[in-house]
Amino acid sequence: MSLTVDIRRDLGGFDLHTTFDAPEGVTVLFGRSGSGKTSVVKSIAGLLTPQQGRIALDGRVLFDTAARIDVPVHKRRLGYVFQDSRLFPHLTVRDNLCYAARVSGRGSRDPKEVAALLGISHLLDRRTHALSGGEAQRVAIGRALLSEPDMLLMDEPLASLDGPRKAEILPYLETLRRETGLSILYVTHNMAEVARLATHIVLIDEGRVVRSGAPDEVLTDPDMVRMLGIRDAGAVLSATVAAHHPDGLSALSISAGQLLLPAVEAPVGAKLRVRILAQDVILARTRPEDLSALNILPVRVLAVRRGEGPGVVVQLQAGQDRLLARITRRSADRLDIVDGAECYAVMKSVAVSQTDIAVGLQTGL
Amino acid sequence: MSLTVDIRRDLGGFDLHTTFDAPEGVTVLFGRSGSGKTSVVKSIAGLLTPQQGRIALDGRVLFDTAARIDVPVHKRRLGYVFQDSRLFPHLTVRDNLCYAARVSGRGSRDPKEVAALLGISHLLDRRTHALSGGEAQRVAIGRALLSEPDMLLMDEPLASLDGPRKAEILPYLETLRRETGLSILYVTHNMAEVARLATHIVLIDEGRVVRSGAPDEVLTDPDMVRMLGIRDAGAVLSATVAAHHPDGLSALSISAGQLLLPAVEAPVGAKLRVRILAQDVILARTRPEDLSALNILPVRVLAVRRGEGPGVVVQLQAGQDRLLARITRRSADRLDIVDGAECYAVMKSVAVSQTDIAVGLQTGL
Amino acid sequence: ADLTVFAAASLGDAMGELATVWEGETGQAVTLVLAGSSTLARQIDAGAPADVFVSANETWMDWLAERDRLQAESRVDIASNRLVLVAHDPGAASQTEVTAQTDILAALGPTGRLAIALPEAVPAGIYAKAALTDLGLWNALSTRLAPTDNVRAALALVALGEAPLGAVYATDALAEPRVVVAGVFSAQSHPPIRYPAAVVTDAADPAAAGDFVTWLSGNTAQEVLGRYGFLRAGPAQ
Amino acid sequence: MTTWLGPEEWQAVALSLKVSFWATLLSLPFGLLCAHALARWRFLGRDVLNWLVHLPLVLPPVVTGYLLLLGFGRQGPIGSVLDDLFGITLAFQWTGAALAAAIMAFPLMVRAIRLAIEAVDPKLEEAAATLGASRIKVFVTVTLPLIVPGIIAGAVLAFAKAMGEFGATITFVSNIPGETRTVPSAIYAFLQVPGGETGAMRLVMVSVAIAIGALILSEFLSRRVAQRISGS
Amino acid sequence: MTTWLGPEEWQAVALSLKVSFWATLLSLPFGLLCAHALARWRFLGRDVLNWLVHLPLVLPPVVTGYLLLLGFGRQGPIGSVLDDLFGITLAFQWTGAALAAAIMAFPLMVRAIRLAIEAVDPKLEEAAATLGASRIKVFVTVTLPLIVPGIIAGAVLAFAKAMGEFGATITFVSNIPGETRTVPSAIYAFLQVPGGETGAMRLVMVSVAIAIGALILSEFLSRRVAQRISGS
Ligand SMILES: Nc1ncnc2c1ncn2[C@@H]1O[C@H](COP(=O)(O)OP(=O)(O)OP(=O)(O)O)[C@@H](O)[C@H]1O
Ligand SMILES: Nc1ncnc2c1ncn2[C@@H]1O[C@H](COP(=O)(O)OP(=O)(O)OP(=O)(O)O)[C@@H](O)[C@H]1O
Ligand code: MOO
Ligand SMILES: [Mg+2]
Ligand SMILES: [Mg+2]
Repeated sequence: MSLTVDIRRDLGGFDLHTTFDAPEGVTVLFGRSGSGKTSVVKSIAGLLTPQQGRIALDGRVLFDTAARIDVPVHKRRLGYVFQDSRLFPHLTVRDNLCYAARVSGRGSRDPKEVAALLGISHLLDRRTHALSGGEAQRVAIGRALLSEPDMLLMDEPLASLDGPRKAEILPYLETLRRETGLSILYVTHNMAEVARLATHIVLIDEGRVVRSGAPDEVLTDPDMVRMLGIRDAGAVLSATVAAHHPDGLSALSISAGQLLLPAVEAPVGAKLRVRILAQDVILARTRPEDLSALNILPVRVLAVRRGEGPGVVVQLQAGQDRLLARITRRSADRLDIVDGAECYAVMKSVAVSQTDIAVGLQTGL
Repeated sequence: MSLTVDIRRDLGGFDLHTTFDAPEGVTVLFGRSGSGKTSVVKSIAGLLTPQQGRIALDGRVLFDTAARIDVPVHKRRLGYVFQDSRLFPHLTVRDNLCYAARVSGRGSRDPKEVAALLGISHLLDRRTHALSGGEAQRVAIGRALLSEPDMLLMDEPLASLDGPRKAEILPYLETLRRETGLSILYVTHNMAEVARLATHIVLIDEGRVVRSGAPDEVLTDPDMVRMLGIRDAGAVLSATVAAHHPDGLSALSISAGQLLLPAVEAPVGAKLRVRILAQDVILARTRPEDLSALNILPVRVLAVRRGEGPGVVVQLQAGQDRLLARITRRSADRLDIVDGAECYAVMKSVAVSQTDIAVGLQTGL
Repeated sequence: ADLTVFAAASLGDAMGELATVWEGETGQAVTLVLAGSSTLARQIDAGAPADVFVSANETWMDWLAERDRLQAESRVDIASNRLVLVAHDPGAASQTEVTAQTDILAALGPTGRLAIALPEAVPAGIYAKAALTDLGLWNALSTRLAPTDNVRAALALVALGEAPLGAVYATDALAEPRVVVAGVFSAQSHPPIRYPAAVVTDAADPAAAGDFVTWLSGNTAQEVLGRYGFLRAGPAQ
Repeated sequence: MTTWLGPEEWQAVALSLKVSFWATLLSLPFGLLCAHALARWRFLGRDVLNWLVHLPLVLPPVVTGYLLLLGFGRQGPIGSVLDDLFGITLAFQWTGAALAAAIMAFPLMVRAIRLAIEAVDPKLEEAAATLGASRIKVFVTVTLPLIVPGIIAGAVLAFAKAMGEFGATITFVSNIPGETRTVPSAIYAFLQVPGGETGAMRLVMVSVAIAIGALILSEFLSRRVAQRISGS
Repeated sequence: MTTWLGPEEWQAVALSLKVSFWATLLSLPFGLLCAHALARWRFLGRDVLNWLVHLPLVLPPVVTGYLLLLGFGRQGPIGSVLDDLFGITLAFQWTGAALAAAIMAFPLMVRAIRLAIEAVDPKLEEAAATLGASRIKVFVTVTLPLIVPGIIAGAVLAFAKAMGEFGATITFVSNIPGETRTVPSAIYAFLQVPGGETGAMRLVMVSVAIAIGALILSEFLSRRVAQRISGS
């Protein structure tokens, strides 16, 4: 499912004017607090009516001011996970999960299985008022999943979840997407959280799209570093599982060589995507020896962006792929990192943690 | 203000039995979703009545089943930032901020200044229903701050805020604490978010405290790595600002030598705390040259914890301080990292970003 | 066939006993429907299933007659009543006639009111107004009245001592132990107080209904009515 | 008890219960519909509907009864049509008493339900719609369960009002024993005859007892529902 | 207009307005208190209070009027105390009519406000308490503003009911022109005489017009408040 959005709406002073495509896969809508993310998602779901514009899901037009089409909310078949969980207080957790099946007959997926995955099996008979913040949000995610939507709209769904729980749910979303072709529009201000899932990224600011494209373009664009925040800038590489070693490491081949990662749950030959944050990359002019870091790739400097601060962002060519590194200006000077310089990128294997691996699709890679 | 908590309450199947002290400073209450964090905070605020126990703030007893004391909520003088923002829908943002001053006369702080800091000055005349999730939470924080509490209870207050905004608010909380001596009990499942603020850490699991202590103890305890999640494990070092260099770097002396960081906003001589995540530390047997990483410290291996996975956690002695490093078992074997081994810890200066620096207090250091 | 009798509520007790006696004599059950005369008249006009109507005043009987809702020839006055002045204070007991000299104002005291049914609407009030006007007392008293929606409410005000005096039917005064008769209005001071009965046009069994109405003016019925304080009806108008 | 209250009075009590019960039950769907329309729909004539619903409250009951008599009496435009087409007669029947009670109680019922509907968070209804529930299903599966306390409140108010209704009932359907003589009409009959106060007070006590019973039941029910919804 | 409605009728209209206005206004604080107590407090006698409040709904109005007469009449235990100590007389005064109207309207007012209070999210009240607001201040600064729509609904119901109240009023304070002859009493008087219907209908129209005015005003006010709270 691919989504086309082109909407305009004046929200008392705040002017929402957003145009983007969300191709099949996981589109991450990223922007600061108050940039208009929720307003966009509400418009797509039909909960906010744009003054003008068009929204279509593949061929299916959901909204079109020109054609006077405005499909009612319940016929849009979009699963919405709200920023606040909005569970039904009069129903048990189980009945919340089964709600969509009850009202629409949709939903062949097994609620128990989804509950198990989300770690809420023991809560099924509980009322919602006694749930903790994270528990409530997990139920809300389950409820939306079980409505078997054509597309899932998730508005900061994991903000109230702890790290291990996030790490469990994200790959499930990925599996879901892979197996059912479920496309996801994922709103977040925490790029690290989902960058590895993203097949497409839309950056929004003050109601307008400032950049949109494939993650490896957007995330490795040194100009986007300020927008994303330095901690979130980084590259996404295509990789193929080459081997699984007995000491718990997996070897992945990338265009520039090989990466060693903690065991990847994918068969040899599988295609993966690996995210490497700019700040996790160290540069060396000579190949370092005797380091605990296992991954050292020969790279060539493509561009060096100097900003206001003491750091510089270095764009690197690694085989067919691009990497970003953030180092201090002092180091750049000392090591003579200039355009065209050949050097080595050092990455700790563990910096690419289990959760940063997404089993990849052709799309967006 | 230091807080003593010793409470017991049966929540229909969930047994809360929590005992801890929160000394002056910032105490971080950390635990997974559903571990009982919110229930503890509600008990302290008086919104949940323990079946048994005692809660005292310095000498002031707030609750004591033995002495039959139960100070009413509004007399506890605790500022509570809720997991859901709970703004008053009938008031403007300004009136929400001034609420405490209106009902209790407390609050000599200037609402405008707090609003400016939280980036909500332009929202002052707005009703709360039109705020975005992050905007609402900022107003809630401001409202609690302006009630001039003896202690601030914050329940995952920043989960819905974007990185840059978090990075602005956290140091403000720190300044507040330093200047007014305001103690904070901070609930989170995201240790990275506040570890640099913490002067004390309490880990809670299934309603019980499993570990509590100073951050440099708790965070560098290899046994706690599983509990914290590998991404959050790391060390907190005491440092003194040694010099500010013209290229935007500051030199900090630590007991093991010197660290170079992006410019720190503190005068030369100021004492700071610096957090170094285990996964950001690379080990080398020989001092590496020609690396973009500026910070290389000689260290001695104190302990090596091998877990199930391919990684090991290495506890290191660096001068008077302790560091944690997470490396692969393969590297540990190859480099012969065993107890007592002398080696070098390599840290990228940028791995210790601006937001990971907290201007330190004597307490907890 | 059984009979449905619409009767003014103020006749309730007496009509109840009359119904029982009639049932004993004829085996015909009587269903008594009690409400204000105006209400009953309107309902009969709207087609209520009444066989016999017994009104507490002639106005509403006339109104129905005009609309051909009654069998005119069946109409007969079955009883009459007297208007009396009642008082809460037992010391005021007197059977003397109320005259132009009777100082009702003084008896009311500085703030007391004379309880009375609505003088422009409810029969008992209309009679009382006529009597007081005839005696020349109306103008002085018109601002000192406590008009009620029915004569029983006026009686209750006196019974409770809320109003020191009231103008009510003699039958009411007789039955209420907490009031005493303080004077009797002369029959000449107001139009005659008559209780007419008639067969309703749409009566299911006009013959039986006619018999009942006739029986009401007979000796047995009159004896019962007399026990409740009603007087024999004068000559039918 | 049978000596304390005569068979006629027991008949009135039974009739009042029947009338009030049916008046409440049958007006509930209309009350729900009206309340929902007034609370959530935007349509032409909304204000007129609102006035109509409130009318019986403003008018003296006798007037309402009189208007009912004019409209629903055998000769009345609606009454005659009902009679001719459906064979339904309301005038001077207990069904008419139920109609009068229902109409008098209607504004109370509608207000209570309407307030409850207005208090339901529209965000929950939005969430239900995104899960595929049509407007009607949203109402049945989300709004309705959440307003149960309001419905109970509305029903018990209506029932209590119906138990106490007098003016419109006696004017519309008269005071026919066994058919339309409800407790208030019986009380009225008592009060119209000398010395009837004690009989009247006995009936008052019975209807108070019934009303208290209904109240206790409703409080119990709505407390249970509230607990289910918002926790003990 | 003065030819259409006589001066006596205009007097009745003015009086009804006065009586209803004061009945509503003065019962509001008590209604609020009762509603809050019933919605949020736990105390002994809560159920009894609930019954008492609902009583006027269940009883035929005449009975309520009679009981008022017994209690608040000059000779009544409360009435005589009020008279002796404060010089307040209710019997046969418009103030008594206001009392009767207030008591008859009280259950409607309390229910409406109570439903509104029960719909306020206790979490907001908790938040207010943590900010230093005592119970009373929580009520005044949070609960009260949030229940304004419910208060308006309660007030308009009470006002409408007061405008239409007849049985209890005429029984308690009789029907004294200029003092206690409200519109319903005047209508009743009209209906007692043949041909009085047209006069009655004129008065009915006036009171309907007034009630509609009150209703429009209340809808307008509560819509404005609701908008302020939950957005346009
Ligand atoms: N009905 C409205 N009236 C006025 N302003 C509004 C309205 N709805 C939203 N806004 C404003 O529009 C902007 C965008 O809001 P939105 O909720 O879409 O932001 P967001 O990107 O989801 O932020 P967050 O990450 O904090 O949830 C905000 O500044 C908000 O205050
Ligand atoms: N009233 C209650 N009845 C039953 N269980 C309850 C009640 N209140 C809380 N619980 C349960 O107690 C546990 C702790 O809840 P709490 O809200 O304190 O968790 P938390 O640590 O704040 O979680 P989160 O990070 O998800 O907000 C949860 O499993 C919750 O479901
Ligand atoms: O029964 Mo009447 O209509 O009070 O005279
Ligand atoms: Mg948002
Ligand atoms: Mg919580």
